[in-house]
Amino acid sequence: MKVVFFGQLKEILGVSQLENVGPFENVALLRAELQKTDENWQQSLSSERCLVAVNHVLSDDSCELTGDEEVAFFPPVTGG
Amino acid sequence: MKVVFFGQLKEILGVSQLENVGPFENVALLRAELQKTDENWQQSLSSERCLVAVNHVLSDDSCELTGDEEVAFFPPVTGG
Amino acid sequence: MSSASIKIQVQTEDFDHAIEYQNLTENQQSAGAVVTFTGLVRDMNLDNQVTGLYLEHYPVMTEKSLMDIAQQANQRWQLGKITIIHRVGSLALGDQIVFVGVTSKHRKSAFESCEFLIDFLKTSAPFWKKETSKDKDYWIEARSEDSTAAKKWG
Amino acid sequence: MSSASIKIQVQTEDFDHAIEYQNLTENQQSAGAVVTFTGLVRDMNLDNQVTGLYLEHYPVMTEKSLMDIAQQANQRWQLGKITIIHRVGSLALGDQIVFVGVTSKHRKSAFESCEFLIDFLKTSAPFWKKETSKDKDYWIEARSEDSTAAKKWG
Repeated sequence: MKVVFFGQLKEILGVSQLENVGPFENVALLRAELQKTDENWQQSLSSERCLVAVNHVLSDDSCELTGDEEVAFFPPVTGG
Repeated sequence: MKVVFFGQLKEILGVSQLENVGPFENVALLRAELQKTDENWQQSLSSERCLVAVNHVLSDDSCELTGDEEVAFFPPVTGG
Repeated sequence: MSSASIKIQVQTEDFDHAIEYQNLTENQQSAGAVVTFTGLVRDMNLDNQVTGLYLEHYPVMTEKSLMDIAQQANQRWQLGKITIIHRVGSLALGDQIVFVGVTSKHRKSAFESCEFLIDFLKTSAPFWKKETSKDKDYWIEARSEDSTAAKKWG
Repeated sequence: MSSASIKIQVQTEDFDHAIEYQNLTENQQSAGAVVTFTGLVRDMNLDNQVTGLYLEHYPVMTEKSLMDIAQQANQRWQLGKITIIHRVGSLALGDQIVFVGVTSKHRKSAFESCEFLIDFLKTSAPFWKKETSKDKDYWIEARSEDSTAAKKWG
């Protein structure tokens, strides 16, 4: 699966997307794996700090994944 | 004082304004006098049926008059 | 404290929505939000097929009451500009009747004040509508929803 | 049952408020009310003297979420037309950021649906603002007022 980052999170992590990640059974497992990268990723990817979208729809940790998804992590939105 | 009528009330009474009316001490006395005209005026000028403005400001029966005022009676407004 | 720039117009001619929007946003660098309301003559009212409208008003009181409503909004909210335009006379189907536009720093006050202005206009500004349908002309009755709407502002 | 005509656009170019208003009112003989909201880049935010704005977004999801918000409004209210336009990229002071316009038979549903649309856009559409002030660039933090505003719609 593909993982993408936006906004300040993208700048903090220093990366905008990761290809061929996983597979993982759900968002929680994917998130936990990404958080293992280092202290920065651990903090920045916490579910209190960022939202997640699966295939362009807002989602959460319980969302199941098959491996073909595009999963996005980003800060609370500030448009409008 | 001058008395003016608007909207449907003007059509029902068949008159748009009366000059040199009164003087009356307050709106209630003016209204009562006008209502004496006939059954039609009696009904149409009742305080439940029409609003009153004194010198272009929404007012009510208790408003005191000196004799120089322009008093308007009209149906509830329907602009906008 | 309250220093919005207020524009009030009562006129028989149509107004240009684009120009009014432009006037509202001009020199308004602190304004983050613009809300406009426009009322149009619509084809159906109650069960009647409307063909047109005649708007009577009480000159002098009309301007005075619109200015009063604008100043009330000006005291309740921090606004940049307030524009109220109301047409009178004969209007056709689809014609613009009324324009209310406000600018404010934040959208909440822009929405609230714009709705407040039209709610109060509808219950306290001396305009009366006579509708024309295929068979007859008739004066519109005041709607109880309108006084309910005005009362919610306390 | 729900049959509003919906227009969604995400673009770098500016939009013309006048054309959007015209499109909204065209062929809308049953519409008695038009409400528009426009968001502008304003000069002050918190304590910062803003000089400009950069808007990032998540392509595909942006359009999808705006369409979803519009369809929610379409189911809650009887609307004629819904237009949402949101700009992305670099914007200057005073620039138009976002346009939300609706037409409806009655003003209450027009006001409510327009505010609903922008309240939900602000909490669920994937846009992120980076403000430029004299000394620095910084990402805007989400405001708790915005999630409160969205929650009031239940």
